[in-house]
Amino acid sequence: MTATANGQRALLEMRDISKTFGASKALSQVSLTVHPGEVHALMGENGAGKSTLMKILSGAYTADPGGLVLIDGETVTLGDPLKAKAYGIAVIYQELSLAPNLTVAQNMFLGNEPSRFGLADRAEMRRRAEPILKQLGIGFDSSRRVAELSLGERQMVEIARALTTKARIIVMDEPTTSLTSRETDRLFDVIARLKADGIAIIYISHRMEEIYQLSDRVSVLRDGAYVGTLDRGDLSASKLVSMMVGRDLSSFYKKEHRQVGSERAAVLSVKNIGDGNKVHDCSFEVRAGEVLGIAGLVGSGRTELARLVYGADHRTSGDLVLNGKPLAINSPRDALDAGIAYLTEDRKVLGLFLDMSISDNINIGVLSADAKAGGVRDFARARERAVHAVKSLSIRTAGTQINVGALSGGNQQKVLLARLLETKPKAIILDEPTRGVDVGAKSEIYRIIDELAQNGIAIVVISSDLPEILGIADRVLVMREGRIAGEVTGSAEAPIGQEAIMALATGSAGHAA
Amino acid sequence: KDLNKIGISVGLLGNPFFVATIKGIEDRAKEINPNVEVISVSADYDLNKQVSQIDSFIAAGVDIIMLNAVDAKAIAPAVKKAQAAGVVVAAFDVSAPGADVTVMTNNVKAGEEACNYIADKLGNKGDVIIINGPASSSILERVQGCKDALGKHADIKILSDDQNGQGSRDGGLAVMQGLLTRFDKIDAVFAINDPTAIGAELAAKQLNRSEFFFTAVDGAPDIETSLASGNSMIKASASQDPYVMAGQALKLGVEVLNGTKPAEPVVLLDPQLITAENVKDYKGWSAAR
Amino acid sequence: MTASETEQVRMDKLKLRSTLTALGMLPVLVLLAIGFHVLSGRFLSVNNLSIVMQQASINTVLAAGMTFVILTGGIDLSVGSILAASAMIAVIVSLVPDLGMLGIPAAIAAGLACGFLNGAIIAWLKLPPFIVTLGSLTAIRGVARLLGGDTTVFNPDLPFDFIGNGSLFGVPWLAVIAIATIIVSWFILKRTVLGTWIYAVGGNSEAARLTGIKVPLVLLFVYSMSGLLSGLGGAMSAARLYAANGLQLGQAYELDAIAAVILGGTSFVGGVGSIWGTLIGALIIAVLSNGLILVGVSDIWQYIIKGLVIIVAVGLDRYRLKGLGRT
Amino acid sequence: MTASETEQVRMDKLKLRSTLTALGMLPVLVLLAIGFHVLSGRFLSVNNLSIVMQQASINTVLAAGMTFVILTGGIDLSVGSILAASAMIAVIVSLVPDLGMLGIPAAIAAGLACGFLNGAIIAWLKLPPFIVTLGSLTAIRGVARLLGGDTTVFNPDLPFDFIGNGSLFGVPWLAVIAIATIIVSWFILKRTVLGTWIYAVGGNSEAARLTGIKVPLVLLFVYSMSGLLSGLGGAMSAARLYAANGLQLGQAYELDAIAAVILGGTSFVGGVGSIWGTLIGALIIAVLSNGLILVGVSDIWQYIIKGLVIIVAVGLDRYRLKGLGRT
Ligand SMILES: Nc1ncnc2c1ncn2[C@@H]1O[C@H](COP(=O)(O)OP(=O)(O)OP(=O)(O)O)[C@@H](O)[C@H]1O
Ligand SMILES: Nc1ncnc2c1ncn2[C@@H]1O[C@H](COP(=O)(O)OP(=O)(O)OP(=O)(O)O)[C@@H](O)[C@H]1O
Ligand SMILES: [Mg+2]
Ligand SMILES: [Mg+2]
Repeated sequence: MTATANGQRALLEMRDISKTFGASKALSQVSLTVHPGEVHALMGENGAGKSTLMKILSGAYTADPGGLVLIDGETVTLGDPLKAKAYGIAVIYQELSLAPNLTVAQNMFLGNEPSRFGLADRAEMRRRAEPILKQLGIGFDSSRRVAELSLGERQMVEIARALTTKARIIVMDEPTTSLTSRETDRLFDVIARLKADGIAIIYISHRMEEIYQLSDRVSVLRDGAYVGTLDRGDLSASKLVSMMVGRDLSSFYKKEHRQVGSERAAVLSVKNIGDGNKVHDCSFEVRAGEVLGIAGLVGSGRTELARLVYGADHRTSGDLVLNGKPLAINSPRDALDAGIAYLTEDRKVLGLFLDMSISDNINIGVLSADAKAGGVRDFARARERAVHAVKSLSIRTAGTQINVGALSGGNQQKVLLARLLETKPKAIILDEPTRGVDVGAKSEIYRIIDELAQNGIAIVVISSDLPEILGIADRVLVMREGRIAGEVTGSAEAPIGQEAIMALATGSAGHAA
Repeated sequence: KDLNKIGISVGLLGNPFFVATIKGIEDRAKEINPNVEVISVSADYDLNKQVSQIDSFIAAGVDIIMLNAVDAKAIAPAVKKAQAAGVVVAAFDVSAPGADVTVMTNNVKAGEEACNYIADKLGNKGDVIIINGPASSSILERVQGCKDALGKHADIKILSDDQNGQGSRDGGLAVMQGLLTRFDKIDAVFAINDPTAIGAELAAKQLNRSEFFFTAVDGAPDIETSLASGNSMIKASASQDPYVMAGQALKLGVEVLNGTKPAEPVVLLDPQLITAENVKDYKGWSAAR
Repeated sequence: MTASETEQVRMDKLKLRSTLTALGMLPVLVLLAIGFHVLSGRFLSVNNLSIVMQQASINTVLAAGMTFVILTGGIDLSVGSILAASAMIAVIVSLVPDLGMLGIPAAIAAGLACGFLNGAIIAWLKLPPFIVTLGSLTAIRGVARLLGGDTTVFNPDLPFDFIGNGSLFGVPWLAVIAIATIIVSWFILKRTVLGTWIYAVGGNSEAARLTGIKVPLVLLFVYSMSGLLSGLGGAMSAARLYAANGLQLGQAYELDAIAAVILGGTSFVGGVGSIWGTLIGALIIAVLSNGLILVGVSDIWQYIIKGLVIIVAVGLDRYRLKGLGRT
Repeated sequence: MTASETEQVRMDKLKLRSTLTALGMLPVLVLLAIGFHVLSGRFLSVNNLSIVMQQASINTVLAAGMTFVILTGGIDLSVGSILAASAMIAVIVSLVPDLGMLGIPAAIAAGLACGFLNGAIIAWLKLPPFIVTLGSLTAIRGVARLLGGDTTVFNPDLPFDFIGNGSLFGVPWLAVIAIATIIVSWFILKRTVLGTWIYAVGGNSEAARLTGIKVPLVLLFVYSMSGLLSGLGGAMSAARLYAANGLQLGQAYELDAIAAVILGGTSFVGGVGSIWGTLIGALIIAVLSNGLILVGVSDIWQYIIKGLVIIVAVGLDRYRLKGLGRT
């Protein structure tokens, strides 16, 4: 088999697939054809229905009646995950679906355990896990519990799991959202190898450069409907974007590198902070109107550092100073009161109240400030805030009283951002602010970040997406093994370079400019 | 007035004792009116529940409430309420203040007889344990009667009287296991009812202790077998007759319903001490009558 | 269909669903009531309905407190014991000459204190609610017995007995208190900031902490509330019975209270549920107990039927919601 | 420190922590035992320890079943009722001439059937375990009473009474059965694929479903297992008491069983816990009951002390783990 897709018999064909959730239609009559040995990218805005389509393929959802799925030209009924698995379909889910209480190895082989007479064969399990972990360059031990891993590390486990079975079709639903370039490169190597073996890969991502780099063909969904498919040769940013959005969109990282220099006072200074465990002796400053990027490899301790500053975890050393005044921050409440806000990287687990309405999710941080006498809620004000936020952040929703759980990932992210902005912070820390967010929303988030900076707010952005950091940050700190390995600054003439950051992050250079 | 509907509320229905009382009531009632409807419920020793049941009985339009009060004092207002609604209240086994009639075992006497037996057998000298139970009036009276009887003898020492065997086999077993470990020498044990005694006896057998014997109160079917077997450590039980007791309460209640005030509003039935010797003549609770 | 039409239909459907969810088990309650009336001919009399309301009232009050707790994902097993201890205190204080009316506030204060203690241990020492309240279930039961020297305390001239046996415009006082409790709870849960926090803590307690909600204070509040309402239940019970008994009173009440909450559609994991559902749940339990007696079902079969009805009721509820999409 | 040294230290800490977690409440158990011995001078005799083991045995068996259920994030309130019904069946069957020994398998089969029913409703109709097993707690209690015509059934010549009162090489048979149950449970949970699935369902049931694990079958298994072990508990209880009573037997046993599981460190949300912890939890409960009698504490104070000790024990456990970092 060759890697070229054209003129070959389709491995997978999905025809006229529809799916309704309660009252809303997530997919209507979508079709998709995938050939062996191709990387077929699936694109579309947040909520376009990509994940839903893939979940139908994996048997997690059942499609509405009427559609057809063919594998090797034969009609199959999927309907439950086990059947899909039997047809050789493996999925890396967007919402990580690991059992946090089990080990890495157990998760990799869950439902598929090497066993003899029903007895789990742990040695065999480990033996089979090792090469896969090595192939992906995973450094942690397969006997570690998933609960102890960082988000990025969990994503690697999820990827590793898809490689344990002999799959013919591997679906990767935004596999790189928490990965930095090093891990991403490893993944791409693996994808190339899989491709060579004739395995079809359906790849979903909002990162354009990945799409260019990987895909043989790109199919686009919009509002639950199929828009069209482009061949590799026809790919262009403007074409893709207009297919996805239905209108043109100017480029994303549009930002003048304003050097907010020493002339402005530091808003937030962090001195020698540490938790005695994963973060050691970190110091930095952010000035008003400055965007400070923090880069580093997966598990380098960026999230932990942010949580320490925010008071979410207990710190064993270090001081915080805001606008020249020392702060005693021991809880998120203290931080918020002082004017420091934090956007979590794990919106489902640590951010959202999935059973509450969009309005309540946006307002939860300012309820007591808005409250009338006796702690009675001001619903009019809440509605006002919610409606305004939905409009100004372009959150796509049927209304503000809908449960936030029914929104697509990108829109959930905007809801979280809206919550944060309602508290009117002086300094904000954004941990992976565009994780799983589509191009349109991404550019809106960048616009918002820019606007905030112009309003004199000090901003820290943690991101695993290097081009993103390079695009929006004025200055970049690089973390390695829980310490700040160095700082990279640039200017309009000599912008910050990717190589300098990577050198610091991997420790392959002593100091970089 | 006719007897059409009877409501019975007892402390705990699963107890064979109360099953016998209900049988007694039903049999006597059927003699008066074969079509009588009898509703029997268990209050599970919950006063709130019993008061609710009495309310429901009133709403259901019963003629007589046969009441085994969960609490001998506190049931008074509920009794008053029922009477105000024109319902006759006949209490059995436990007194209920204000009830039209009450028929019950003389529990003090039961305790006395069981413990007099102990004193006699020990020659008025020795160490005795009382296994207590849930603090209801009948149990308090039994313990009181026992202490009265034993108190007459200066040489009888009560080692323990504050452990709760829950009035059940497993409760008696568990408590006795502890007590046996705690005391190296015991001469006799008084258990507040038969299941407790049987449970406690099991504990003694298991630990190979046989230097003492048991007495109890009730005369339940399982103790009959035990006494009859001849090798039981339970020597005597002051028996009650639930079937007769409840039946008599009903008959008196019906008389009140028909307008005759009873001569004695409270009838105390004397217990009968059954022992290995006289058990063959004993008519048990479940005997057909 | 145009987009705005679709939108309209969708909103209508959403409304319908949330109404149905809020209605919850009401259809089951109505069915039970009608069934019992047909079978007994007496169920739907004014007199009997007032009895049912009375019988439901104490459990309703306990279940309201339990709703707060379960909404945060916790549980309070100690309500029955707190009720017993508070009832003891109510009667004991009522025996003090001239100050008898103080029995009610004393009972409520005692309940609040117990609840506060539960809450403090759970919120600050971060111990699992099940174990903490199981411990206090046992310990407070002991205290309740100690209070009365292990016997029944009794006051035939209880100064506040009207609460237990009187009525207000024909509605029993007990029922009035229960309804007032439900309305106050509804107000707290749905109209105040604290209420939203309670839902937030139940929905995702770590996220709540990160948004600056003082989770320990919220927990302290819900357990205190549950304790306070158990204390109120104790006062109600004392007023109804003119007496209290530390050992027997309130045994296994926690199960009935929890059953009312869960029957009412509140989720065990927290974050989802409504107080009206709890009211309906408590009424279903009371209707079952009263109706089965009216119909003359024997005690044994009452157990069996009650158990099955509870399961079937929840089953029906699920089935009803299913046609309306994912919950 | 070099990176590899740090790594080494971390691994050591991790190991220490997991050992301590597995040990769980053992220190508390030891402390209690020593305390009671000092106070009574009799606690640590061979004889008394054998009594404690006996007293712990039935609860251990129930708690083992409960561990399976709670590990999946569920709960089984019906264990006490199932125990009562099975004990009734054990005694009734034991009265059949010549076939008396069949009482044991009959009891186990009856328990299994009840558990299977619970499991079927929970797994396939997807109803909340709390309500389903609360319903069956009530309904099966009714059935248990029905079985014996609402009285105590007894058999002084129980053919399998050696189980309840005999011993094997000095260890009471009851204890042998309990230990065997624990070992089998440990084996299932830790050595078989099914065990991993049970943990996975408790940890993240949606993830488990997506990997193709048949979640309903796993649930069916755990509730059946809990039912089966309750049936075994019923047979043990019958063998111990030579009798059974449908109403009184097993009342509130579910609370003791759950307490043992939670004391043993198994988390209520599922997915975390070990069967050894459960054993220790059950032993703590038994030691408390026995020790307080030995010391001669009155019934009332037994309540109070038991309640407090349970809370303090869990508190100590938390405190002990805390120094060792985030969980
Ligand atoms: N479980 C659900 N219940 C109700 N609606 C849902 C559910 N899952 C998805 N939807 C809706 O279906 C639509 C498609 O969602 P889907 O998750 O497939 O989007 P997506 O293209 O993967 O978006 P993203 O890029 O943000 O991941 C959205 O409008 C979403 O709100
Ligand atoms: N709950 C936890 N328990 C134990 N270790 C943890 C936990 N969370 C994170 N870690 C470890 O702490 C280290 C730093 O994690 P952190 O989340 O701060 O990294 P990060 O730089 O934000 O990485 P990522 O991009 O993967 O989010 C990692 O090695 C991770 O394995
Ligand atoms: Mg998606
Ligand atoms: Mg991170």
